[in-house]
Amino acid sequence: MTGASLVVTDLRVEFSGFVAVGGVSFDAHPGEVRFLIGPNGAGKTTCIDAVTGLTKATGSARLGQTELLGKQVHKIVRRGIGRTFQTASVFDELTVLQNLDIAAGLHRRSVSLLRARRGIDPSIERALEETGLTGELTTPAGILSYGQKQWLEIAMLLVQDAKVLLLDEPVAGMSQDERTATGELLQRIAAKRIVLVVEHDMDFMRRFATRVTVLHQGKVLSQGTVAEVQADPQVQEVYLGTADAITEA
Amino acid sequence: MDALIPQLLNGSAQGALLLLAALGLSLTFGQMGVINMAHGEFLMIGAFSAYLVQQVIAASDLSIPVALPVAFVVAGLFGLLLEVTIIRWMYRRPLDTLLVTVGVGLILQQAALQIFPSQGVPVEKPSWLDGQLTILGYAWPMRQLFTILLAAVCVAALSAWLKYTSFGRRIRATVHNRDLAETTGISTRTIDRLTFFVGSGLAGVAGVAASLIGGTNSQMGAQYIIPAFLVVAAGGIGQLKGTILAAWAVGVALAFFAYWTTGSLAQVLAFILVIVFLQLRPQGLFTVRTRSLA
Amino acid sequence: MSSTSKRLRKLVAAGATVTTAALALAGCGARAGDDTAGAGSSAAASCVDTSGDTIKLGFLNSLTGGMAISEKTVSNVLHMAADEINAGGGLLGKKIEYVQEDGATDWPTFAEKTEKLLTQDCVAAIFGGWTSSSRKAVKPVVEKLNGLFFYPVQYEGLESSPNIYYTGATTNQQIIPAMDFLASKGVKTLFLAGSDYVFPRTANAIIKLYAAKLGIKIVGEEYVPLDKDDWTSQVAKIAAAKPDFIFNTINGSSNVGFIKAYYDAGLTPAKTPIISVSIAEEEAPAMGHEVTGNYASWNYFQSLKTATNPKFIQSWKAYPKSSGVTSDPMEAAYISLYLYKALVEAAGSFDVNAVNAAAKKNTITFDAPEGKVTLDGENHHISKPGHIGRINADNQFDIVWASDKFIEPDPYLEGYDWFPADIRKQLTDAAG
Amino acid sequence: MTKKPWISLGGIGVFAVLLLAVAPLVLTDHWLNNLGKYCCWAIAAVGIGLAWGRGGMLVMGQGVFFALGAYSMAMHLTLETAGDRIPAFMVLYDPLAPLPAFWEPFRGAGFTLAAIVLLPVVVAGALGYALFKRRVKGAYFAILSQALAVALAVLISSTIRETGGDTGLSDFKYFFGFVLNDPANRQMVYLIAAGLLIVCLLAVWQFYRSRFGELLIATRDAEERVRFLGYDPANVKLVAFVVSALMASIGGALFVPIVGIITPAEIGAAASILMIAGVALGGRASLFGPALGAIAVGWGQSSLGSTWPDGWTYVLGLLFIVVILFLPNGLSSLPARFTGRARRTPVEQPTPAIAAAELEGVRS
Repeated sequence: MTGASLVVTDLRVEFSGFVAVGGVSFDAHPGEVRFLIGPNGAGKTTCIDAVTGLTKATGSARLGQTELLGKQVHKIVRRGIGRTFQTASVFDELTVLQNLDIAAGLHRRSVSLLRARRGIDPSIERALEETGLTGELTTPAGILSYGQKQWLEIAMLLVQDAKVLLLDEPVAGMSQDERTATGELLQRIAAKRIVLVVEHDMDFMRRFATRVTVLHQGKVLSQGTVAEVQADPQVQEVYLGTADAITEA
Repeated sequence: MDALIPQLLNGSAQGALLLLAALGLSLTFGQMGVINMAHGEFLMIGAFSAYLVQQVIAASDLSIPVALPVAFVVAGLFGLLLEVTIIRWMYRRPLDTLLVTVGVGLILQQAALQIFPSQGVPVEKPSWLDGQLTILGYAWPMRQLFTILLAAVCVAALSAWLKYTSFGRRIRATVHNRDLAETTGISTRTIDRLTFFVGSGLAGVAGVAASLIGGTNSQMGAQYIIPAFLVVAAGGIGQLKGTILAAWAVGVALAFFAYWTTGSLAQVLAFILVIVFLQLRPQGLFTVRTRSLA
Repeated sequence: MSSTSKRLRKLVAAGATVTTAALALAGCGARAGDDTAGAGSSAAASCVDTSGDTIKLGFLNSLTGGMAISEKTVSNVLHMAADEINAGGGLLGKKIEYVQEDGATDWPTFAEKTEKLLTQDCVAAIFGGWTSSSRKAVKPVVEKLNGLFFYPVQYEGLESSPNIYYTGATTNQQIIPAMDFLASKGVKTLFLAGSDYVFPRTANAIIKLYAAKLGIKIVGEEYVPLDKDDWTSQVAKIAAAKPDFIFNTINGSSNVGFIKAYYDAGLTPAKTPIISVSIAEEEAPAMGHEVTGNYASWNYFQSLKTATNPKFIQSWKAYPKSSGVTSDPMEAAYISLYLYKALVEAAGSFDVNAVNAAAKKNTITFDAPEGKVTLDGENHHISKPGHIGRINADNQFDIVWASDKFIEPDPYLEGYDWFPADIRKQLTDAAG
Repeated sequence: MTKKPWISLGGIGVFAVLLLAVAPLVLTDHWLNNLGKYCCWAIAAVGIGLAWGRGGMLVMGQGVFFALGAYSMAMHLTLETAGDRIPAFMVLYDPLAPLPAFWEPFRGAGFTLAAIVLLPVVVAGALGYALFKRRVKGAYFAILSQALAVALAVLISSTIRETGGDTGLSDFKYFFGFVLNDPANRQMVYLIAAGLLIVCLLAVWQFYRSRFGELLIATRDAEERVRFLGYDPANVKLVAFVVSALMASIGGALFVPIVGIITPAEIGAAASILMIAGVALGGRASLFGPALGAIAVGWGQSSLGSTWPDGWTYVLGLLFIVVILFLPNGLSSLPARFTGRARRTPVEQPTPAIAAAELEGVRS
């Protein structure tokens, strides 16, 4: 059941004549932590936006046999594609439990929404343990640390049992320890799922990536393992000029 | 269809007045995201300014040209005051701004009722606006022509100001990316204040035009705010050409509906038309598709 | 589990008790057909306090909202009249103590405040209202509580109530004289322009009936909402119809827009004059010179030469809250308080039934600024002279026509054969 | 807010006792009737609290739904009063024309009651579906809803023979067979209004503690995030909007027998905004805030509006400014502020990423 792969073919996105993504192809399989990197404006986030239905695009993005492009956002999610955002976006006024419960509600019948919650879903407990948030069950999400918010977002996707996790700069603003914890978390959950990470942080990428796709000005510059990509002279050329920007983030 | 030309011309003039009322709203809402429900009362302030100018300069031939800049400045100053005291605290809460300005509007209305004669005051039309211009057999009132001309001048001045002056460029930069604008040394506070001053000032100018068409009293502003906002929404946020086209379309629609049905039904139909249009095109007539539009 | 569900059970029990109580109370109430619905029986006994040396009266005018532009002046003139009466010894020796209420241009508020004045403040009578809608909101309340309401504005007629006195004109004292005036000028075609509410609609329905009788052709009829000023579209239709005269039943600030559009369209009093039933000395100044030369039909004008008018004008001009000019609705409001004075003096009591009984004698008169008016004890309206004035450059009216005698009030137009009897019957039936 | 739901329930109980048992004993008929009127506004306000406070939809045109209930009821009562005759106000404009066709079914009590419930559901359902699916929100939604209220008020004003026009419908003698003049019956109508207010509070209490309530807050604060969790926010908002419309309609329906008159002014722009004033004052997102705020504003209008009419307008204006500027969560947030327990609750601060995403959503 974990067999389906995410295959993106010739993805194109235009904004009023400006080509943000110009024919990008890549794929991601269960079991790997897949990275999408590139300098600012390379079109990384736009790729995710397109796959999740936020931005209109042409080309193809398939999960197994299912074409995703052209579907409504919430219907794509219901196919098992979940994402996080550059700036952690959780429901600040609600507690961690409430946040996760909403995520878990995806597959509940709508009538059950009218009842109050009783007890905690087993899937929520598992996700809490996985992300180390068990102690924060009743904390309002708004007062979580930045790293915790990112983990909460990931936990929400786990609760939903998403087949594909598209993570947009999950370690931005995190401490070194938090980065390591996040990386390990990603490796754990990637065992059964597709994990695609958009990142600026080259160090993080080097430590945890299984395979990498480098984007530059809306096109694929290079693709392969970390070592292969680092060895690519084109990548070196692009990144030398913007080395500061890469590690800063 | 002998009604075609008269209603088209008459509708254009109604549209021009709507445009004048909507222009400032388009600036403050479109550029700053602030919905100022007291905009109609700023229009009223402009009309009362015209009256006060006429108390000083009795000759109406001269007083109206003088009243236009005076109304602009007076209404603009009221707008500035509103921005400095209230709006500035609320840029992150657009819906709340809407309600706060409802309160401001209530207060201004009641103040006007108590300050000025309750029946309203006369604003005399200059004699050079007497008479009609006969176009294709329709005697077109000069005053309508004046409204259109005034609207055209305001649009031209506003777009030139936005396009060619450094202030205008800074406004556009702020609209585009507030944070970036700040880092490049633009004082967004100054820009906000100035935008609000100009937007409210334009309401004042619209008030002078309105004072030549209807009564000048405490209630006059209320009839303009909703149509003006609908015009801005239908035109597309921050889209000057959209606002112009929408105002004209609503004006002409009002004129034709009024001709075919009644004055009351015309209003209902025009509203419904805009609401249905916005349902079909929520982004308005014109829209810029970029990722970073604020 | 137990503590919460116990609490819940308690609540359910409490709820059930309350519901039962409500139903029990309801059981006492009268049902349709119980015959307790008749007036008087359900009205609470009057709580008016006549023991002291003051008597409470209620003034109910819109001091806020759209109609404040007209009603504030009426309120002020009522205050002046009360001061005058107090200076002259009061009502039956008691000083008037008035309670001013704000109708807020909101008809349900008029109803609420009427009830408040009668049951909380215990006033002996209420004076005020302007729009027909406000009067129609007050009417059921004063009838239910058997109070008194004095209404000072010309209106569309077809109404009478034992609890309302009408000191403004009914149709046969304003609209019919205006039509007679038009007929005397040889008018053949007429255009009707009005605000979209009950008075213009009803007035125009009557005008159309009478016009048919007079042989005047109605060439058009236009209505614009009360709160809308722009009349350009409609005036274009008037200009195209080229009527001999325009009958104007527009009210409020919308009238200013109408006059401006009229002037701008090149229509002139010389070729297409207007006769209005709502432009008076108060309203004309806001319209500037553009209204000059047009006509209005009223019972009272500031320019009337009667014995009592100069004193009225003088008192008003000297009054602190004065607007400077006098007008028909103001004068009618002034009459209303003096009429009440005459009524209680004739009755020797503030009791509503005694006052109504005194009125029935048809001997109540008042030397009003418009002349000596007489109260009709049956329909509670007063006799009035009909006048047509023409607006001059000072926004005063030159009187160009006057009825040969005071016109007796005839709200249901019973003396006019052109008014269909079946409509009259339906209306009187409906009014109960 | 969901931790101690039973305390809230107890609060509703206390409120119920005050309204249903204490008020009829201590208030005069006049003030009891006024309280009944405030209860009608409070019922509408409870719905506004749900839609605006919890759902983030600034419903500035609740007058539309208030009107649906009010005019349904008023037509029924008018026909009940007129009996076999055509209602008096219709006679003059066209004495020969029959009763307008859309009046006819309102003779039936059952149809009237069904209309009061179903009309707002259908209208709000269709309107909300159209608007929310097209992602019309924020200020657009607010102004469009207000424009609808204005349009409906003008339409009613201009159809004088069909609806009574600006004068409205009034002078009702009977209420489903009960004589309205009878004080006992008036008390019954009051109790019905107060009872329904309690019912609406209970309904909203259940909404707030349910999963739907949490989802609604989530949708308010980050609509796009909810979408990315696989929900269609349009459906979530639609439910809240329809419920709030239903409550406005019920409030309107009871307003008619209590106040004895309904006019377009009660449903237009000013009236719709006044309904919001109470909600803002009391606390838009709290359980009791909207109802108590609406009652307070109603009472202010009756009492302060009497003693100091000019001042009341200023007070109302200042209320909007001061409360929304300094107390966006209304008076009900005051205790929390004083006890220092106040969680920083941003009323309307979408995180930048989501804000951009939402704009993108509108634009694409």
